[in-house]
Parts: sequence; C-alpha cells; structure tokens
Amino acid sequence: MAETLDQAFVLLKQWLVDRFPADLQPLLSAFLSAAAIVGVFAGLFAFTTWLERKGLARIQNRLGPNRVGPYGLFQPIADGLKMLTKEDIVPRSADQLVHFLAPIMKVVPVLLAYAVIPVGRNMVATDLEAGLLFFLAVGSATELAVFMAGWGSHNKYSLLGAMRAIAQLISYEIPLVFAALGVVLVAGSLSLPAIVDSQAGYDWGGLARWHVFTPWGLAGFGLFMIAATAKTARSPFDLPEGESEIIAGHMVEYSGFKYALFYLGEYLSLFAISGVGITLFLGGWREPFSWLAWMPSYVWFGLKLLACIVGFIWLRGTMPRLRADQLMNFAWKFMFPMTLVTVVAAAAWHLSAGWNFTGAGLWRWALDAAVILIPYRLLGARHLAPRTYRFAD
Amino acid sequence: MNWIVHQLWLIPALPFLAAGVLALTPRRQRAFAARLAISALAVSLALSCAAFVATLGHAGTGTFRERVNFTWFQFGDQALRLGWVLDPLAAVMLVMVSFVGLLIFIYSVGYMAHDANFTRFFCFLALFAGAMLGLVIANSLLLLFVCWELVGLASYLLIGFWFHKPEAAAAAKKAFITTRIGDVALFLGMLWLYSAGGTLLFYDAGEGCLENAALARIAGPSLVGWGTLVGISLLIFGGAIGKSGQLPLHVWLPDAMEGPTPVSALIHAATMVAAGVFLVARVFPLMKPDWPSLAGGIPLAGTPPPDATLAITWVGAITAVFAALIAVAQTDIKRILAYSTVSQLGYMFLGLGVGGVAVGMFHLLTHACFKALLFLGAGSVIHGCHDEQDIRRMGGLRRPMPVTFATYAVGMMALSGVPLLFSGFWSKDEILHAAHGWAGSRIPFYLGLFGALLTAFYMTRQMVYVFFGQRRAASTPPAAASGIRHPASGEPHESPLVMTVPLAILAVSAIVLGFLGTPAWPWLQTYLGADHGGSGGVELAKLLTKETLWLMAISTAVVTAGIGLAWRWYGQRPITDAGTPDPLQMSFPAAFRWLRQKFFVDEFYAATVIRAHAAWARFSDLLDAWLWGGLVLAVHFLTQGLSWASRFFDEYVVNLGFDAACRRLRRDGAFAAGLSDGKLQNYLRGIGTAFACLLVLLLWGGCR
Amino acid sequence: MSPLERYLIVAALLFGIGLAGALTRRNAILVLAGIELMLTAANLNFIAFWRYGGHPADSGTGIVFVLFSIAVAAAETAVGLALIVTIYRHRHSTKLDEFDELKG
Amino acid sequence: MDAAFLIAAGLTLAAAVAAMSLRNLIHCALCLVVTFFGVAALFLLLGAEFVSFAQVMVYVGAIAILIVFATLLTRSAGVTGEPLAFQPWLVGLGIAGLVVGAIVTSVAGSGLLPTESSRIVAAAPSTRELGEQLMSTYVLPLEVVGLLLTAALIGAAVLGLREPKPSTPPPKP
Repeated sequence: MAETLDQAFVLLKQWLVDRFPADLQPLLSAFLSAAAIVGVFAGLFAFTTWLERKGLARIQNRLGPNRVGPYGLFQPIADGLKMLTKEDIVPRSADQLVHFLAPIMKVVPVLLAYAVIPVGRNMVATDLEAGLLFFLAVGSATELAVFMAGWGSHNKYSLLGAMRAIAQLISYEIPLVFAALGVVLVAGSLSLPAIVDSQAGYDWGGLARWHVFTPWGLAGFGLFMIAATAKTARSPFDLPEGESEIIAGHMVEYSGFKYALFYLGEYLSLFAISGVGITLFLGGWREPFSWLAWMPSYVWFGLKLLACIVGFIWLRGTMPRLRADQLMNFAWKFMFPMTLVTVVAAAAWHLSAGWNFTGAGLWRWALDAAVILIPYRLLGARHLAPRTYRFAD
Repeated sequence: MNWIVHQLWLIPALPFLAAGVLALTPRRQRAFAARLAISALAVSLALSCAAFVATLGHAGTGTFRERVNFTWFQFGDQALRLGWVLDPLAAVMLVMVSFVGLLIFIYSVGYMAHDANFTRFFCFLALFAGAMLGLVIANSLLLLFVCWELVGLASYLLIGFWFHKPEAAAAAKKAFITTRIGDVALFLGMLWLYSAGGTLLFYDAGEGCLENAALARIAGPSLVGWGTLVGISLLIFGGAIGKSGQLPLHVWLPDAMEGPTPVSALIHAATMVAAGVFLVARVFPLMKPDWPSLAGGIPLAGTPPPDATLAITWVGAITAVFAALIAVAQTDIKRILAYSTVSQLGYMFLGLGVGGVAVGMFHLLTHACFKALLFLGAGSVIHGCHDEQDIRRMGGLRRPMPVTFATYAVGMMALSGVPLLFSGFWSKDEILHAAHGWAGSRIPFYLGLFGALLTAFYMTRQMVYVFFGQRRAASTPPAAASGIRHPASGEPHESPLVMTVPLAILAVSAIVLGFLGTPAWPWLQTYLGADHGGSGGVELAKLLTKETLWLMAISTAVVTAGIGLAWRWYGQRPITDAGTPDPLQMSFPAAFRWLRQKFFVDEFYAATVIRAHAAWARFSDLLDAWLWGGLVLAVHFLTQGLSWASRFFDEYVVNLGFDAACRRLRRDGAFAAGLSDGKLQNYLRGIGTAFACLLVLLLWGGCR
Repeated sequence: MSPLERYLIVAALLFGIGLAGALTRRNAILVLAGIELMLTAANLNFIAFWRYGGHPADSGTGIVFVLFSIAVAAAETAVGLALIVTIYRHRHSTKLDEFDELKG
Repeated sequence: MDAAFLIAAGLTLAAAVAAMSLRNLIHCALCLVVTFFGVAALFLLLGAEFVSFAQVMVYVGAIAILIVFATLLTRSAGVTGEPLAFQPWLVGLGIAGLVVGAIVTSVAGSGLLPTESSRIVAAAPSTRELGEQLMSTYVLPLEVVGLLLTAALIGAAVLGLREPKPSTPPPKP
C-alpha cells in the first residue's frame, strides 16, 4: 500500500501514457512531466507569495493579507488578475525586442532546470548523466536575462541594477559550484538521482546518511544556501532590487504580465535552487529516520522544500541588506575560500572512508571538522567580528 | 594492550604541535600563546597520568613494558625502526616532566608577563617540554638521540633568549658547544652499538639492544666482547656527562643562569639535566649487564668483571663534592642553585652507580620537585627585588615576601636533607645507604657524606643571606643591569598569585614525594625495581635494620652540623652591609678565593683547550692568507693575461667580418619592419591568405 | 553527404563567418568575438571527429580536448577583454585600425 | 534527427552572421549567445552531453557576459552610425570566402574521411569515465590548464586595476 502511494503519480502517468499509440508515448510522457512541473510549481509560487506576505507580516507584527478569502488565501489570485489586466508599458526609447525577450529569457531556463530535479522516487523528468552541470549551465542563463532587461529598458537605474545584479550573480555562482563540488566528489556522479542514491542508508541505528550530517556537508550546505540566497537575489543579498536605492533595479521599466513573469522566475529559481540544495545535502526525497520510511517520497521532498522556503522568508524578515562592497568582500574573501576548503574537507572525508582502526570514526570526524574549522577561524574572525563604524573623522 | 600505549605519541606531539602553532603566531597574541602552551602540556599531563595508572595496574605482576615499533624507512635490507615504550621508568618520568613543566609554564605567565617576546618564549618552552617527553618515551636510541638534540637546541634557544645581552648569547653558545662534546661521545657510542648489536631499539620482543639476547650477542664469549660493552657504555655515559653537567663538562650549567629563571628551573629540574640521568637509567642493562644470565659465559668466572658503573660512581661522587665546594662561595642566588644542581646530579649518578635505577631515579624525582621549587622561588625573589640577583644585596626578605619565604624554606630543607619530613632526606639517605654497601670502595660514601654537609651549609648560608638580617639593597648601587628589565628602585614585593601558587604546589610535593620511597614503605623501589630488580643493592628486608637507623642518624648529624655551622657564621652576626666580605673569606682567604673562582676550571679550559684552538685557527688563517691566497693570485694574473690576448684577437680579427654582416642585416631588417604596419587585422589577413594558399596548394598537389 | 561531412561543413562555415568578422569589423571586442567563433568551430570539428571519426578505442580524447579548448578560450577572452578595456582607458577608442604603435 | 540538425545548424549560422554583421554591439553579443546555444545543441546532437553543458556554462555564463561588460565599459554600445567596416572590407570578406571555399572543397572532395559505416559506435564515455580520464591520463594537461586559468585570472585582474597616477619624483633636498 505504501509502495503504491509512493509511486502513485508515476503509476498514474504510466496508465495515462499507455492509452495512446506507441509513437506518441515518449512525447506524451515528456509533455505530462512538463505539465506537472509547471502546474505544481506555479501553484507553489502562488502559495509562497501568500506565505511570504503572511510570514513577513508576523515578523513585523502586523496582519498581512486578510481580505480576499479565508486568511487572505485567495490573495495570489487577486494579485494575478491585477497583473494580467494592467497596461503593458514599453518605454519609447527601449530596445523593443530585447525588452520583450528578457522576461521570457528569465523564466524559460528556470523551468528547464526543473527537468533534472528528482522530486520523488522515480520522479525526475530526465535523468541526465550530467544533471548538476545542466542545472548550473541553465542557471547561468539568468544573468543574461537580467542584462537584457537592464539594457533593453534604456534606463540608467535599470542598467545600474543589472550590472550590480550580474556582478553579484557571477560572484556567487562560483561558491555555489564549489559547494556542490564536494558532494559530487563524494557521490562520484553528477546525476542528481545518483546523488540522492549516494545518501541512502542509515547510521547509528536510524539516522539517515545525508551529507549534511558530516562536517564538510554541514559547512557545504550552509555555504550552498548562502550562495543560493545571493544567487536568487533574496534578502539580505537583494541589492539588485534595492528599492530604496535603484527603485527595483533591472525591473523598473516592466509592468503587468512581464513584471509578473520576472516575479515568477525569481520564485521558481528559488524553488529550483532549494530543490538542488535538498538533493545535494538533505538526501533529496529520502526520509531522515528509518522509522519514517512509510511516508511517500514526494511528501518528504515537499516538506524539505517548504522548510527551505520558510527559512528564506525568515531570513528576509530578519536581516538588513548588505552594502555592495560588503557583498563582494563576503563572496571573494570568505565564501570562495571556504567552499574550496569544503572541497578539501570532502576529499579528506572520502579518503578517510577506508580507515578501520579503533576510534577511526571519531578521528575522521575530528580531522574533517579541523580541516573546516581552522580556516573558518582564520577567515571568519575578520568578517564576523562586531563592526566598528568610523564616522567622518 | 592498553589504549594509552597506542596514543602515547600524543604526549610529546601535543607540545610539539603547540610549539609549531606558536612559531606562526603573531607576537601580540600573548594570551593565546600562554593558553595554548599550558593547555597542551596539561593534556600531556593528563595522558601521562593515564599512562602512569596503566603501569600501576600491572606493577605487582612483574614487568609492565609495552612498546609500539614501526619502520621509519628502509634502505637496502636494513630497516631503520623507531618506536615508543611505556614502562614504569618512562611513566614516572612522564608524570614528573609534565607536572613540573606545567607548573613552570604557569609560573612563566607571571614571570615573563612584561617581556615583549612572550609568544616566542612559550614556543620554545613547549618545544623544550615536547622534546623531553619524546626523549622519555623513545624506544630507540636513535629517536632518543633526536629528542636529545632537540632538547639541546631548545636549551640553546632559551638560555640565549635575551640574546641581545652578550653574556646570555655567550652562555647559550657555551652550553651548546659543551654539551656537544658529550653528544659526540653519545653518537659514537650509538654507532658502535648499532654495528655491534645490529639494532638501536631498546625493547623489541627479545631482540632489542637492552634485552638479553642482544646483550649476549654484543658481549660475546670473550674479553673483546666485554671491552665492547664497557666501551659503548662509557661513550653513552659521556653523553650523559655533557648533558647532566658532570665533571669535567659541568662548566656550562652555571653559565646557563643567564636565561630567564623559569628556563633555569626547567633545565635544572625537569628537562635538560634530567635527560642525562634518565639516559643512564634507560640503558642501565647496558651499563651493568647481568653477567650470569648472559649466555656464552664469561672468561672471568667467579667475580663479575668491572663495568661502566664504576666510572659512573666515581664521576658522580667527585662531582657531588666538587660542585658543592664551589657553591659555598658563590654570591649569585641562581648560581648557587646551579652548582647545587651539579652536585645533586653527582648524587644521582652516584646512586645509579652504586644502587641501580631505583635509587638514582628516586633522587631525580624528588630533586626535580624541590629544585624547581627553589628556582621558581629564586625567580620570585629576583622578580620581587626588581632583578637583583646578588644575595649580598638582598636580606630581610622574610617579611615582604612571606609565601616565597615559606616555600623556599621548604625547598631548602628538602635539598639539605632535613630529616624525616622532607623528600630530599629520604632520597639522599637511600643513596648513602647504597654507597655504604658498595663493594668497590668506601670513599664514595665519605664523599657523599661530605657533600651532604656542604649542601646543608651553603643552603643555610643562602637562606640567611636572602631572607634574614636586614635590607642591604640601598647601601650600594646595583652593579649592572641584568635582563632587559632594568632594576628599578623600590621596595621588594610579593609576587602575583600566578607565581606563588605553583610554588605552593611544588612545596607540598617536595614534602610528600619523599614518602613514596621511605625505607618503611619503599613503594617506588618496588615499582621501578620490578624490572631492574636484580641489579642493585636494594634489599628490602634489611631496610629497617640497625644499620639503616645508624646511617640515618649519621646523616642527620651531618645535616645538623652543616646548618649549625652556617648559622654560627652567618646568622649570629647579621651582615649589615653589602660590601662586607664573607665571614668565610675572612677566616680562610686563600681557600675561599679558589672556591669563589670555581677552582679555575674555566680559566684552565681557556688556557688549554681554547688557546690551542685559537692557535690552530690563527695558523689556518695564515695558511689561507699566504699559501692559498698566493695560488689564487697567480691564477688570477694568468687568467687576466689570457683575457687580454683573447680580446685583442676578438676586436681586430673576428669583428671586422661580423660588422659587415650586421650592417647588411640592419638594412634588410628595416625593410622587413616596414611590412609590419602595426595593424592587427592586416596581420590576420596575411595569415588567412597564407592559410588559404597553403590549402589550395595541398589540394592541387594531390594530397588526397 | 555523410553526417561527418555535414558537421565539418557547418564548422567550416562558422569558422569563415568568424574569420570574416575578425577581418572586417573595426571594434576590437567584435574581433575577439569572431575569434571565439573560430575557436567554437574548431571545437565542433573535434566533437564531430570524436563521434564519427572511426576511432572507437579512443573514447574520450575528443571531449577532453574540447574541454581544454573551452578553458583556453575562457582565459583568452578574459585577458583579451581586459587588454581592450585597458587600451580604451588610454586611447578612448576600441577601433583596432587606430592602434598601430607597433609598426616597424 | 535530420530536422533537428538543420534547425540547429541553421540557427547557429544565421545567428553567427548576425553577430558579425549587426551594428549595435549589444545585439551582436546577444546573437553570439544564440550562436553558442546553437553550437551546444549541435554538441547534444553529436552525443557530447557534458561538453554541451560546459559550453553553455562557459560561453553563455561567462564569455558572453564578459563581452557585454567590456562593451559597456568601453562605451561602444549602441553605436549605430559606424560604418560596417573600415576601408578594405571587401578584401577581408574575400579572404574569408577563400578560406571557407578551400576548406569546404577539401572536406567535400576528400576520400580520406571515414564514412558513417566505418564508425563502430562506441558508448560515449560517461561523466564518471570522463572525470577519471581527466584525473589520470590527462592530469598533466589539466594542471596546465588550471595554471593557465589562474594566470589569466591574475593577469586580467592586474590589467583591470586602476593605474595609479604617475607620482612626481620627490623634490631633491
């Protein structure tokens, strides 16, 4: 029964596909997967906007949306309708084609990225062998969309915002890649389902063997999530939008549906990158304890994704925005070396897997933790120290 | 096997690691430096205690000796193997070294608080402690030698810590070079041992060089074998002489007082000098082989042939008295203690020679405690008196420095051997007892007694000078600035808690430690003797006999006489002025001069060894300047002449044709340069055209 | 036309377009872009030969070569663009035919 | 398969022509991106999955962005008045045409090229095998490329640094 529940969607799709002639089957299968992804994650987007507004309101001690539907639950629908019916304004001096293509360029790669994320057991649209690389490659197309929007609008704020955003995206792409590299090193594969499989099994009688439960994995997960925050331009790294300085950055000249597309693209990339983070470090759709194995895999993935989203919302409600120089210093002087260190630590962990003498486990832990903690002390002490402000002196 | 045996390497490794980290630590990280070094040694102490407990559990059941050997590297079919060993001897040394070392570390925090190179100091201290701990656990003479040299290096660095002071630099050099003489002997002994025995491992499942099989192989069935064994032993003992400052290589030890006082304490109590004694104790089976049990038989059947212990005994006994005599006449508070150390080390060797490992080691342990106590006390006094070291300018410190006074008194009584309550009494008595029963001669026993008398005398003299009477500091200006901290005028004051607490702890242990080896309960002897039982004169059953009591009475009398004599000369008529000559000097001016000048040993060395060296160096210099210099000059002129000829040929024969070629080349070059017009795309065009032409040519040429 | 030839001809055309761009455009950045196109064409050749070249034992050389080539292209672009920006700072121009300081 | 090839090749070539001939430099750069995507698609058709993704990541993610940045930094964006090329542009076009002609002729007329049947289709190396080859057979080139990239990074950074104003020599005392 649990098995059937777990595979419910897979079986459903199989049943549907089998109704059709064999020629059409691959096409239909792909179409169904794509439709499911688009439907589910667009729905999640709507839900998340509501959740974010409610959550931020809680943090800021106000009520949040509460007029449309119970608890304001239909607020996203109202917002969507409003967006769709708004006038689509294109500045006269803008580069029409580029201005038009930018939001599409933003959303399409993000949707492509979902093709390789396993959302449940046997539930991945395409199991590419170089799936992680695909994800990263597709993700790098976002920068182009940002640039197109910024430059195509022919507005100095949007261009400045775009330049800022690109600098940030490129700077944080490197730590992102390196943080993921440790997992690749240990799992020995770039395929995301294979990485999930590499985290199968349990240690210490029931605790799942996720990468996040190792020293390097913990550090890598933290670094990955920080880089992901920056990569999706969320607070405290939301300089590209920086509404108090450059209004809304590259999106300043967009309105109506195009703006909604940007908005959608941002949230979709947030989900996608969280999904990859979950896959890399949190065991993907695997359950944390052996006695929870009866719950369907996609439920676990959804729960983890929700936890990540809540974490992001919490972060947004808590942290102030960084300054541009702080952002860059943090990326190059802390994130980048630290992710390199995690790669080294992952290699050390991988190499020490063969140790078998008394206390090998403890030694391994201690060694790995030392590999991470010592550079962390050396690098982090400077950045995490209380800031002293020098006023005009 | 106990887990601690496998992790034993951590004990020296932790201080080494701390030293390594501290070497890279910036100078301003003072708190971090102290914390790191102290915590590293504290962990070492904890591990040492664990090791000690591990050996304790097996003490009753015979030999506890666990070793871990590994191959360092392999060349040909020879494998160089190292390892570490845990046995009672190593265990007590580990605990002693790390315990005393830890207290000295803590004390140093206070003593060196104002020094600019605090971090460097702790780096060296940690290195020192680590090297000594490594030496203790070494299961190979080679590893021991490596650590031995590290100890020497660390002592060099620390004695010369204030290297901007010429005396300190000279003292460091002197210590290094003098001990090096002994080290050469040790190195030769090691090589000989390797060639004779084929291994440098001490214990290796019956194959080690201290075990009977190997000993039998070295000793062989003949007189030659016996000579080999004694020769190796004497060479190794030569190393110990250098390290432990025995006659005639004792001259570096008093000069080593130029280092900071905690360093002196460390050198004299826990690490440097103890290394020599420990070495002899470690290789004791080599020094005093158990002849009957060696297979093959001995040509001199019946009485066992003399071995190296004979030399050890005599060197120890003579040094004990010799150094004590010098100590009587010194005025520097630390120098007195230094000579006292030399003398006490003589006692230890005497004990090793006549009584075996347990006797010598017992004195080593007790001495480590009370000598560390005395040195740290002296440091406290110096600290309190603003860097005054001359006892003639102290006096009356009993009242301003009560804690220091009390602990110092404990140390002094322990060193003098005041009966029953103090550890020095028991350990010294043990040695005297063994010497009394020695078969060779009675003279070492009498020398030992005389030394005890002198010890009590000079310690009392020092106590009286420093703590009794009245303040004499203001009466004469200080002779010279010592240390980087210039003496400041002001009243003496008690040292901070971080210095006095270690003193108190050491004082307690200076008392308590003695009860581990009293004749009534000779625990330490059985503990150590479990292995070396057959080798010494310790016969447990006789320890409470009439003879023992009689000996204790004699030594009590001697100590009392020493203290009384000193009190009569120095205590009854308080010395009021720093310029007043010593009462002893007034009574025996000539003898006192000899003692004050340390029997002119340094001068004797300067007149013989050093002068010979200088002469040889001058001769070499002359040889260099005239003979070799002349040769070089001749070659120089020859080369110069040839060069002139060559140049002439070059300029007037070769260059003419070359110049013509060059002119031509320049003309053509100018034309070619015109072709490159600096425009990138023109070049690219050229390349493209050339490529296309080439391809067409190839196609045409039928390359298909 | 065999599949290999198809790809080779596409690569040749791509190379030609890149070369033409590099030869005719004045802007240094575009010249660099043309060179990138030529490199890409070369990469396409590598992959085509790897796929259809008839060396089944040699399973990875073509791919590895292209990976290295991509890395080299990245390095070349970075340094080239930095040079262009630096030149622009001094000369306030990116027109290649204006830079002829190196003429003989 | 054939249609896919035609689409990818046509897109690539058309975008390449556009990238080399448009007047607005930003448009050129964007067309360049399309070209790169097209080449990546060709790589995919050839079965080189890994290279295809790497191509997208490096060329689109890094090189195109760099070109765009350089364009903006040198203020040559949006220059529309500039003539297509400088004086002897026909010469350049002719040379390029010559080269292409020569290559195409040699390719089309060559009997040396293996036909499809001669290829025994071996399984494309998996990413893992590729990684193992990189780390064993090609480890030296890999290191050299790493060194090259580092040198390029440092070189580009040094070139990009603002030069300090040439300081006047201190007055003689």
